[in-house]
Amino acid sequence: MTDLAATTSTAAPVADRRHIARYLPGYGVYAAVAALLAFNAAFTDHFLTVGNLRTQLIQVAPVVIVALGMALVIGTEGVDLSVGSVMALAAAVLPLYLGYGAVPAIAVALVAGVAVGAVNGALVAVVGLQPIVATLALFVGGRGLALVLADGQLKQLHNAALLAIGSDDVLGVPAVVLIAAALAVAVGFVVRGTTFGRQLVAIGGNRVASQLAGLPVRRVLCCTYIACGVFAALAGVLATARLNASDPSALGNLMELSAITAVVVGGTPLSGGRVRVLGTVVGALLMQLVRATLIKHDLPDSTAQMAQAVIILVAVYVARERKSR
Amino acid sequence: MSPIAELVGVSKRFPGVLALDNVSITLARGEVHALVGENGAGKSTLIKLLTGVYTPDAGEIRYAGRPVSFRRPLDAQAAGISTIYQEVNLLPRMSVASNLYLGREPRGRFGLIDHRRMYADAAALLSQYGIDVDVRAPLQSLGLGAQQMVALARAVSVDARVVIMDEPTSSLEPREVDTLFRVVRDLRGQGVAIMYVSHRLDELYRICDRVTVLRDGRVVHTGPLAELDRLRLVSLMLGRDVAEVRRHGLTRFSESHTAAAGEPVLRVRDLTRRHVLSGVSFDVRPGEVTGLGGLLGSGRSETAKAIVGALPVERGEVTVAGRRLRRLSPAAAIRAGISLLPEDRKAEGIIPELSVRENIVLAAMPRLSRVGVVSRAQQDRVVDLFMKRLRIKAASPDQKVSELSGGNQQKVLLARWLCLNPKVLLLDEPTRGIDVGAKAEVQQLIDDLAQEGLAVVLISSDLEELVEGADRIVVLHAGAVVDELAGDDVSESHLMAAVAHDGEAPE
Amino acid sequence: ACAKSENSGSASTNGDAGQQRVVTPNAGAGGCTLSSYGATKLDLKDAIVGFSQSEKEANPFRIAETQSIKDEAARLGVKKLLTTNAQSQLGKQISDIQDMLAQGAQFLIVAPLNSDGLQPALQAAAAKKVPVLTIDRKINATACKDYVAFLGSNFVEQGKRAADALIKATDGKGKVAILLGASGNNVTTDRTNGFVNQLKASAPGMEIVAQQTGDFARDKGQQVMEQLIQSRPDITAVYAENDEMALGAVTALKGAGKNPGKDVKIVSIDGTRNAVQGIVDGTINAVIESNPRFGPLAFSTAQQFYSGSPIPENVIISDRAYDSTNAKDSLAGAY
Amino acid sequence: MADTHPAPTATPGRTERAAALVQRHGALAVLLLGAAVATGAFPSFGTLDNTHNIAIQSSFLAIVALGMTFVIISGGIDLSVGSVFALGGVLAAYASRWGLLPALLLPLAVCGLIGAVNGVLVARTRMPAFIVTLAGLLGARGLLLAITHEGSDTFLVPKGSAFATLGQGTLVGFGYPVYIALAVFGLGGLVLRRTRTGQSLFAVGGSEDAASLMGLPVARIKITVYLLSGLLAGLAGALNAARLSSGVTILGVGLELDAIAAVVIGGTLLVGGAGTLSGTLCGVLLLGVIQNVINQIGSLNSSYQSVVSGAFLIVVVVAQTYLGRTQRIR
Ligand SMILES: Nc1ncnc2c1ncn2[C@@H]1O[C@H](COP(=O)(O)OP(=O)(O)OP(=O)(O)O)[C@@H](O)[C@H]1O
Ligand SMILES: Nc1ncnc2c1ncn2[C@@H]1O[C@H](COP(=O)(O)OP(=O)(O)OP(=O)(O)O)[C@@H](O)[C@H]1O
Ligand SMILES: [Mg+2]
Ligand SMILES: [Mg+2]
Repeated sequence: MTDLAATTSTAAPVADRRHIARYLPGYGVYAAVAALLAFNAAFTDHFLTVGNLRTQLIQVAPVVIVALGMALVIGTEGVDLSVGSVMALAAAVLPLYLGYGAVPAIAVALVAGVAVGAVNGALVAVVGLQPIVATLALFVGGRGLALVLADGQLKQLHNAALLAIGSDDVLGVPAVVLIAAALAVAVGFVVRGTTFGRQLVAIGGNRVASQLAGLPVRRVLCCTYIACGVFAALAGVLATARLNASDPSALGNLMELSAITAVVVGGTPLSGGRVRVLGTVVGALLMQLVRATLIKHDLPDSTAQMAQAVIILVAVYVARERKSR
Repeated sequence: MSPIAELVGVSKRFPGVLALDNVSITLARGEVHALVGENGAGKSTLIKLLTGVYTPDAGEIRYAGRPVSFRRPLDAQAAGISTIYQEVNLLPRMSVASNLYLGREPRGRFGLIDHRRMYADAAALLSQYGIDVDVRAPLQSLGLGAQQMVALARAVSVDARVVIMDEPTSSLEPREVDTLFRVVRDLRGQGVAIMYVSHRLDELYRICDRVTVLRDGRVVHTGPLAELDRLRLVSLMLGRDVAEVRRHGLTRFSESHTAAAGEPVLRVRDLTRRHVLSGVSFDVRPGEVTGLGGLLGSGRSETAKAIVGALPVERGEVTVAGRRLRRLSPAAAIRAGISLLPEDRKAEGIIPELSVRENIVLAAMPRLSRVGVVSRAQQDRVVDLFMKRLRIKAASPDQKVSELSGGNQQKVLLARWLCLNPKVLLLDEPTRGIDVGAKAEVQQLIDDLAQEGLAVVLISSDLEELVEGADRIVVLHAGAVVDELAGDDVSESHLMAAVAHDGEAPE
Repeated sequence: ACAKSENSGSASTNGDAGQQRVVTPNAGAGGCTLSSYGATKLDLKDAIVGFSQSEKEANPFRIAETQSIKDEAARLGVKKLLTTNAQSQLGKQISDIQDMLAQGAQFLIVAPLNSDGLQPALQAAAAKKVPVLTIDRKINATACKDYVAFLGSNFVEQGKRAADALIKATDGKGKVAILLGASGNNVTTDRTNGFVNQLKASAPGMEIVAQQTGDFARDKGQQVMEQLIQSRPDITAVYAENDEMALGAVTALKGAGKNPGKDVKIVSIDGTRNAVQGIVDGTINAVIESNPRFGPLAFSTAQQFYSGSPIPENVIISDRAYDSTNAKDSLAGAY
Repeated sequence: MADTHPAPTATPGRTERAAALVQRHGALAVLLLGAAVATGAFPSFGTLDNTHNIAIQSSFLAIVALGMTFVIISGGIDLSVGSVFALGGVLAAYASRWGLLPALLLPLAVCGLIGAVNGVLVARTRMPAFIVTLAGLLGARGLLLAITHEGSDTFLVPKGSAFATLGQGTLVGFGYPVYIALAVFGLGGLVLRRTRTGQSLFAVGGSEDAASLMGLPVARIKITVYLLSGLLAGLAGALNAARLSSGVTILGVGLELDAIAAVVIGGTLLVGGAGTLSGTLCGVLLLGVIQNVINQIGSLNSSYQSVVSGAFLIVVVVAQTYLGRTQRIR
């Protein structure tokens, strides 16, 4: 998109405040989150209670997981619209295999994620489609497939082991939150410390150059989309476990937008060539808090949506790259 | 001659560097003013201040006698300053003609663009510069050299009062250079002021009236060029005394190499691609520097790209150390030990968002990491080594590569390929935009590598460099090998004759 | 292929249990007849009938609705039944209807996505003299001109009855949270108005403390409820505008250590099997039915119409109400 | 557009020219192919009625996609069109009580304003277009809900009013909106190909820096495209309201994706700098045909419908890409 040209060209004028600007995007989000927390602490009853903070973390966990995968894809100058449908797909296959027990069922669900990711990856890396259409196809078809598998039915789930993941704590922290946190750390390491991560960022930064430098462009791209698919599937599993039911029709609706928003609000440019993991997590948290605040203050949908718009803009505005000279 | 443009005590700071430090310079009507200095001396920055890309931190810019502050390049152009930037800044996907006329297309009825006329004008204009290409074709189908000529044509065809050229000849052939100079002289005749940046000293002496030497962002000399001889000029740029410079000489190629002996390590056979390459074949032996000569657009870059599989071919094979590459792809080529330093730094070279360190180790990353985990320690060793050996000027290895000066970016790329320690090294314009000092170092480096038994293929539009550097020159014309010079035939005169291909060059 | 699901009792035994019953067939002379509508007589057996569904068959209501139409058509041996699904896009529903007309549909059953905006489709039908029967949602157009008649429930009424049920469950005291349906949706509007007005009218002791949308979806319902119960622990009653959100709320309340059905009373609308089961389990207090099995009624109405007898403008069906007294027995009848 | 599509070499021969032709019209080829197959497979596909339907059904998306094409060529994206479309409809229906002109001007004014705001934010504060217009999407939807009391009231267009006829009237079988769509496409094509503004869109999309170094007014151009996109979405919404003779509140959800899909299927590059309107038009019609074919098959349950249209989408895009293959030298 437009800012691609601007951020990735030698000619782009760069300011003295460059180094600040480079980190500020991160801080922008943190500032916004802090502000929102402060606001709620002051004006929302029962906000600073353990129970409430738990709720926020639990609700944000699936978004975070999806957003992590999305951040990787965006790092390659791509985007994955199919994540919501993948969540639905995972939700749809779960009950079909729960008969074998939770673990196999979850495994199959994740495999579904791999499959979708592989298709996306192939379409983008091998056929050379533009990510947005390539993934749009599965955004449409994926949910349909999920509904076919579940023949449109929402299924109540009773498998204790599975539901436990959604509801249990590990050392006082909800399992879902732990999983999300662990993944965040893992992705952070992959991006910073592994050849795969660095190559991913390089390809996002300048694909031609990466090709000439002998990087395995196709493989990296495929793996990235597969990772994104798996993450989405996992998020679908967790959300399903939390819901005590598999609901392929509604699960993950608009997830792609939430995830992308989280990533971008977190300071990762859609133009690729950079992945900011912590920012992504905080970005997701910000959007979660916004939603919570609006609900808790019982704003009508109209006001809520407009408020959300303004807050997003403000957050990103503080976080934006300064193009000062 | 009254000054048309003036910088008075101008400074510009970037994080880590003071790019310009209290610089004053005047540009008079009808003069060709040379601006020289090492890589990173601040030339491009100075220019960008003059054209409104940057705004100065201190000092003032005077234009036509009045202090001005251009907020956008648009303002500068409106005021009559037109520029050819160091990095070709055109639109690859748009037609050659559009690139020439964007924003000022000829218009017909109802103020609608008259494409027919635009194409006609464009073709006419370019043929004046000896470029005959399909002006409807996208710019990216042209070679970098041709693109540079397009940029020139665009900049000059607006009637400007000041024309600024930042290394306009960095990938031009003697023939195009002559064309360029003809243009420059005409402009001077019309009283246009020209600021001319180049690392090719001989060019300066051919057309420049006055010279300003920058070192580390400071003006160390201004005056008529005729009063300085080459050595003096260089010593000013490098800040070493004349004697020392004389001792080193200006180019660092040793006469010839210890025997281009032994089996060829690289065998190229019958590379063919419609309209670009037709049956290119040649050998390269270890310890030998093989030059690729030819006119602009003769397909040297294409040959190089084809060898490493960056340009798909219909026919042809490449053999490295006796083993034939099954499918040609950059990755395979690198594994086999071939490295290509591509010609187009901006599009094919640097990864702007990444740091100097990462740009250097990019290709070697797998080797510098254990089980897929990058080893910072190993990286640092390599990076430090090459940043020292190539004298890369950067605030730190973690500085964004896009913030380096043109020449230093070039060095970073060179480092990227050298740290793979390859069997065969293809260098497409390796010293493009590199200052005399560094140039000598690079040439020295090429020499040493050859001595160590590396096979080098050298593409250079700088004839002197090519002749002095290469033991053997394969001459291309219109994508085919038309001649091969070896031994005493390797001389500028012979080469000139050969590339011109008996005068029937494409016009 | 080798799928193996949990042994969940998803054997939907839809006998004649849960058949629709008509309450107001005020078939006065004012009714719409074949002649007054100006359609030509035909026998359904050798007719092409088109059914335009509004939303994905991805919730029990829509599944049951489409199924019952298909079943009835098959039972009567209708020559050809075209079915389309607008996937919640009004534009698509219009195209769907036009496409079916283009394919030669002679009688149309339409489940409108929205009360307004089907004008072009109806005109197209009228132009071809094809009778249109709208089910489950009333449209703002002139009966017996733009369409023959409307079969279905009265959503405002449903809201009213839900309010009554909640008042009964809470003895008219407490703080109520409303889980709204999708914004801008007629059903949401009606069910809200019916409920709110009735509550105002007959339960001054009850206060509505929150109205937030749960988009008719279970997960949204759960998330919203989780938020609300944190900031307003004093909520004692929940009105969910469909069963899915109610079930979501149940999970949320359990998660928050509350005891749904006891210390937080829950009433919802639809009458899906899961919700009625909820009543049996004691987590939900009452459910107002919104009966989706339009097949038999729709086709019988069609036959009456073609047999020349007048059809009332509104054929309102009686929706049952489930509560602890009748839930167990009527579980089979729930869809 | 010769000047926007990479040709194989600098001096192409006849075969290249032919190839380039197919490339430029890959979407068209696929469209014709698809239509031919459908006509063969379904008797009622080729009928005049059905053609009229597809035309009128596609015309609104077409108008929105036109704006989207401009935005995408300039290297941006506009997610707000769906909500703006809906908002335009509601406003038009609301104002229709005062006659034709208000019914058109009110939505155009408001939607144009939203577009302009998007544009200013994108051009002046370097925020990503994606986020800005996402906010636009939320904002416009919120505004719509506010106007209609959370969507509880629907404004109606007076029966038989001039405005209603604008949406419902037909000429030789085709509805007026079809002609309006064609008209704006013709105009758009002229602007894009034959005006400096149009050409500078490609420049800005190709490389913002190059464009500004060439002295093009980048910011102004960007603002213009988003303004245009807003206006066109509003216009489409208004026409649609006239056709539905009411300001339906639930319209336009996901419309932005359809528009983007149409544009990209039409061969426009999402990174900007290249694209054609003819392609977009084909893209829109392709989506319409897919939809229509699914209905022709009939009796597909909604889930299968999504699967099928997803599959179709892949096939179409892959086919289009392979036809439009362009090998790059550099
Ligand atoms: N955008 C920027 N951000 C930070 N530092 C910069 C930036 N642009 C230039 N510099 C620094 O300013 C100094 C001068 O750069 P400049 O490009 O003017 O050198 P130059 O004289 O053009 O060199 P060359 O001959 O290689 O083009 C260099 O040290 C460079 O690293
Ligand atoms: N003067 C010209 N006349 C015609 N075509 C040209 C000219 N210059 C470049 N081209 C086009 O550029 C393409 C490759 O040229 P390119 O410049 O890459 O080759 P080169 O020998 O490496 O020259 P350069 O020094 O520019 O790299 C050729 O296929 C040709 O179509
Ligand atoms: Mg420079
Ligand atoms: Mg070259």
